[in-house]
Amino acid sequence: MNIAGDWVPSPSPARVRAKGLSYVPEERMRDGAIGEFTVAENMMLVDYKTDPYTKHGLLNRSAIEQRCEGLTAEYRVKTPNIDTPTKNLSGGNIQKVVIAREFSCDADVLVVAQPTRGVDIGAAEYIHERLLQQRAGGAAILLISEDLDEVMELSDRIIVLLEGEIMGEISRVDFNINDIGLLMSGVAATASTSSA
Amino acid sequence: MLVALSLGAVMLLTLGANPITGYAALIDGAFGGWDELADTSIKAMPLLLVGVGICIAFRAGVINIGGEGQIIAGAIASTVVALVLPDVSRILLVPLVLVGGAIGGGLWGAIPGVLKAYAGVNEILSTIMMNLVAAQFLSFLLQDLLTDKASGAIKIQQTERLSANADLPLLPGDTRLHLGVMIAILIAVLGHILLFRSALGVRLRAVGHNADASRYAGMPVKKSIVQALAFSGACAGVAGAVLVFGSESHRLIAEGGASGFTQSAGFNGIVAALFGGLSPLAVVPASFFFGGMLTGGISLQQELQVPAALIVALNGIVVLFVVGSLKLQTRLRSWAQEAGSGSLRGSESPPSDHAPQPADSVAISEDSDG
Amino acid sequence: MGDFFTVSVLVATLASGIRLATPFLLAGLGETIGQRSGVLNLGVEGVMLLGAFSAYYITLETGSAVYGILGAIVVGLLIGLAYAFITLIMQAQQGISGIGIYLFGLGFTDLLFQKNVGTPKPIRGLGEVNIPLLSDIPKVGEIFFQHSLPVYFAFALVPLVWFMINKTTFGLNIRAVGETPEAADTLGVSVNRTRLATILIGSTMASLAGAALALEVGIFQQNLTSGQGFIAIALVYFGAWRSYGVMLGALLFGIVQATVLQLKTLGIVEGANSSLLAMAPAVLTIVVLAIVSRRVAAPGALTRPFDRAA
Amino acid sequence: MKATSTKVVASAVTALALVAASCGASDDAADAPAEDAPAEVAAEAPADEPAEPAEEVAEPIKIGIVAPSAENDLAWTQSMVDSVSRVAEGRDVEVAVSGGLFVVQDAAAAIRGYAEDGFDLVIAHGTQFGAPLQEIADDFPEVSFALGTSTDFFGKDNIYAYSVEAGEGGYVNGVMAAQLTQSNVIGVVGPVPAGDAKLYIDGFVAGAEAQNPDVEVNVNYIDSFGDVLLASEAAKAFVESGADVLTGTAQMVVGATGIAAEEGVPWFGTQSNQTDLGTDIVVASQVYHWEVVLNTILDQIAGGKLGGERRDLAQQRWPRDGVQRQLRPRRWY
Repeated sequence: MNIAGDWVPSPSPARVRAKGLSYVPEERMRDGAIGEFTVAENMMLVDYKTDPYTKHGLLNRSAIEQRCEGLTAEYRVKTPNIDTPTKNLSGGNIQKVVIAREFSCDADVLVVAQPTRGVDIGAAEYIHERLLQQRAGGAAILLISEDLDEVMELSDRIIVLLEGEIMGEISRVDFNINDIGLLMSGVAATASTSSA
Repeated sequence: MLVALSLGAVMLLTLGANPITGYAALIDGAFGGWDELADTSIKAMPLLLVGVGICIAFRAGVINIGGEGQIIAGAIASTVVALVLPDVSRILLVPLVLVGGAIGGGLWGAIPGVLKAYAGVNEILSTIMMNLVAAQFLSFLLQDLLTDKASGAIKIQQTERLSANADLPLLPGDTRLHLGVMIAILIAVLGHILLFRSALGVRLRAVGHNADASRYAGMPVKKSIVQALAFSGACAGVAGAVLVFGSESHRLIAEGGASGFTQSAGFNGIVAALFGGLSPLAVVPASFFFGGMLTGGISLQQELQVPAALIVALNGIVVLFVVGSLKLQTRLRSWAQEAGSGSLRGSESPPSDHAPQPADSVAISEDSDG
Repeated sequence: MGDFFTVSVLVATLASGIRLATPFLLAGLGETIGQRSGVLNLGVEGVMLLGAFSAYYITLETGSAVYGILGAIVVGLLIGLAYAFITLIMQAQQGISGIGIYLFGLGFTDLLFQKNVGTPKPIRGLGEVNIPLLSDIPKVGEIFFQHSLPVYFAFALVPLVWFMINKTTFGLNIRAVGETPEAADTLGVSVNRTRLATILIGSTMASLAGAALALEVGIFQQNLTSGQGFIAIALVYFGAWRSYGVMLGALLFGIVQATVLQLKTLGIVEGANSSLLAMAPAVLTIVVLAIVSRRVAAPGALTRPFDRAA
Repeated sequence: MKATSTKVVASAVTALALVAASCGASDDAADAPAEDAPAEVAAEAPADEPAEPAEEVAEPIKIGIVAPSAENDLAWTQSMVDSVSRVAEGRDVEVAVSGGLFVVQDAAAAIRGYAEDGFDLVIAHGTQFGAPLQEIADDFPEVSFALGTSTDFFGKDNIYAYSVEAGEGGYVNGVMAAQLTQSNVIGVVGPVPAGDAKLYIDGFVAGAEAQNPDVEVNVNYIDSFGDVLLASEAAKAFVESGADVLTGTAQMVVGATGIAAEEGVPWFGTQSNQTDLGTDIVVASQVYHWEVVLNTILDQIAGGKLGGERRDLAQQRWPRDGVQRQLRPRRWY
């Protein structure tokens, strides 16, 4: 696997993350967050052992609290406090916790799967906003979504996958819902496609 | 709990003993004076140590039924340390034997950990088997290699009196209470720090709750499993060392089988850990309670001729009632919460709804961390 | 001193191995059924003790081992009901409630024995039943067809359990409930009723395993089973939740135990070394599992309580 | 083969007890050995309850017994409990028993408990209790302790070591067993090769071989004092390998006697009277009559001597290698 120009042999989540990749998984409750953990703990799930949050192997509560309070406010996570078990939050807010965590690690590459599925409109718009901010910050973002509006609104390039095969790639200037639809149905589009 | 105790009262009645005097004898025998309190603490020690280890393992999603074997491994390792270095000064040898016990138990625990992480062997199975192996190994060692040469023709299954420099010093006050109690409590505190105040603890607990999410977050799941079982075993191993060097005989004795040596602390420690809600600090009072039951049971037997086996049965009933009512408690609590009260604090929250189901052992898929 | 590799010694060893395997097998098969439906019962040891004591005590009092066995069945069902109540209705953690059952069985049988029997009083067991014709086959007959009833019963159950799990609707329900209870539930299979049935079967079989043990030995004592129930649980994993696998494991443990005994009886292995030999089945189990574990998967919903509301 | 041996037994004996007499074996004990222990048949063994505290008489001697197995195990522990209750018939004593303390540390706590409660004599009835006793005894210089079986009182003034020449009765049993066997194969089930078990079994083997050099005595130490299942399987293995007489020692032999009863194989018991384990198979039991030793110890305690010597229970003295002197078993029927 090649991440931002670095070759990662036999990639594992740990190795890939070490190379500066962040990942918002599709199944947030199963793969993204730990229901029994508090909001704060989930926000720290990736960075928990880096300075200043851990010093000499021990957690630095004040630094963690400071960061998580900040993230909670910044990402408008609706939670009584940062020590609330995450599973008590609504789906949209859990997603915000995951996104707050992943977006705050200054990753070079972001893989974001179905970020707004099952999330209310307000939260979805907010998440889109943050995604664009990340792009502005210089991160390469791979957005995986079935929501065509979302994809077309946010992306620079769209690659259509069907049953594991790349059907085609379209650049923003050529975005056209019909072409995408055709690609999705397995018909190679005529307009400006090129296989990557 | 109350139901369990009243069941115990019924059992006392059917045995022809007055339940009130029975419980009075029990409580008096367990907590009735300094000597009794000391005995209770001594009984509670191995439970506490094993229990702290169980907290670590269960929180990491690993079911450690291998406490018995890990106690034995720790006892053997610490005994070997004392046999090899009998002349080291006391101030060094006591820590050395304890560390020896921790290493012995830790390695014994790490084996099922490695087997689970890298070969997918279910840890319930491997820890049970490791118990058998340890018990037989102890029996092997005490039949010849480590037996007391002084006992001559009557070969007793025990080592020689181990170096007096390794005796756990008695605490001030005129009781049998020795340093082991302080060590056990210290380890409970360390266990608490490990689980709730350290980066490693975050990882272990994360893996215990949700191995998939932890892996996606970049955590090494396999390593965590091995570490959890190693730490768990190390705690039990210290219990083994304390049982040898804190005992009145100051030797490793296997007369009457391995369970005679471990006093079944490997199993009872699980019970204590659950009572403490898998929270090391709460295991301190829990193990003290069970230690009291055990010492009180002996005085019950002496004074009322009620077999101490009653206490074991009673412990079983208490466990059943407590685990049986956990769900009920959680529901009641969540109703109470919905009724308006605030939310729970994080890691210190009552563990019944926060602790991982110990039986939800971590499943490892092929493509986990490397 | 004698030679181990004589026909008669080998025959005796195998026969004894089969006998020793019986309690493992009975309890292990019961646990297999339970685990296939997603229920782990770590209390097998306790149930075995309760079964052993009830069989022993009733036989002692009535003079009939048949009543003893019936008593053990009733006790097994009762404990099963209690366990089902705790784990299915109260949704207690299975691993731990099993430990509770174990401690209860350990203490309670000891208590009852001390109070009601006290001194060791032997009972007459079931005696051997020679299968006509087959038992007359030289060697083979002696190994396989001169045992007490529980032995035949246990081994006959192996194909029956296999058939039940794999070829009957009930077995299908068990597997469905054990893999994905939610899906089974939506298909109209009552998860808890299925699990109740498997718990009752498993508990009764564990109780029978204890009864077989007590009747074989003809005596009861504190902790008669000395860890056999835990080994039986381990054998379920060893056998990869298949009845034939469990039988293989039970035979492994039984025959190794019998071999160690024979070697000591004949004075071939003495003292300390026999302890090393006695480790063999445990070590072997671990090694075998380390090699094959990757290829078998546990029932998906093992130890997961089912709560439709959740 | 089985059938014939059953008949032999039935006609031979049902129960009889080998009675041990005492012999002061300590170097300084000059007292005459109480040689004439009564050859009583220890059939009546009213040991179900420890002796009632004696009626209010001046200062009964308080005896506490700490033992590894149940008080009525028909073996090791019962031998002491029975003996003490026989002592209680002739003396003013108050007895308390803590049985089932196979965990050495619990036993240590019980020993200490009795000492603290003002008992005059605490009997630690188990070799393995020696280790903690050595250290406890120093804390209670005014209490007398007895430890058995042990040949060592650790140089302490307040520990009596008592042991039993179990080999002597074993020898007699062995001689009888060798006369009974027709297959010339005898099986012995032992716990661990230590203590009185080893003495008994060594004596048994010596006796059997002295009686009939062709007899093959196979011994299986099953490594456990408690595992009746192993004991039972060991007995079965013996029967299957041709043994037609069995013996064994320690509390787990009840597993073996069950097999003996089932197969109709004669059994030789030791420690306590084991007739109850099978009236039609138990040929003879060597019974430890500890009261002989106990009475001496109690006399000495009354005289102010709290310990510091070794007392052995023996049948008769004969050279310790045991083989020289033939016993005629007929005397014991």
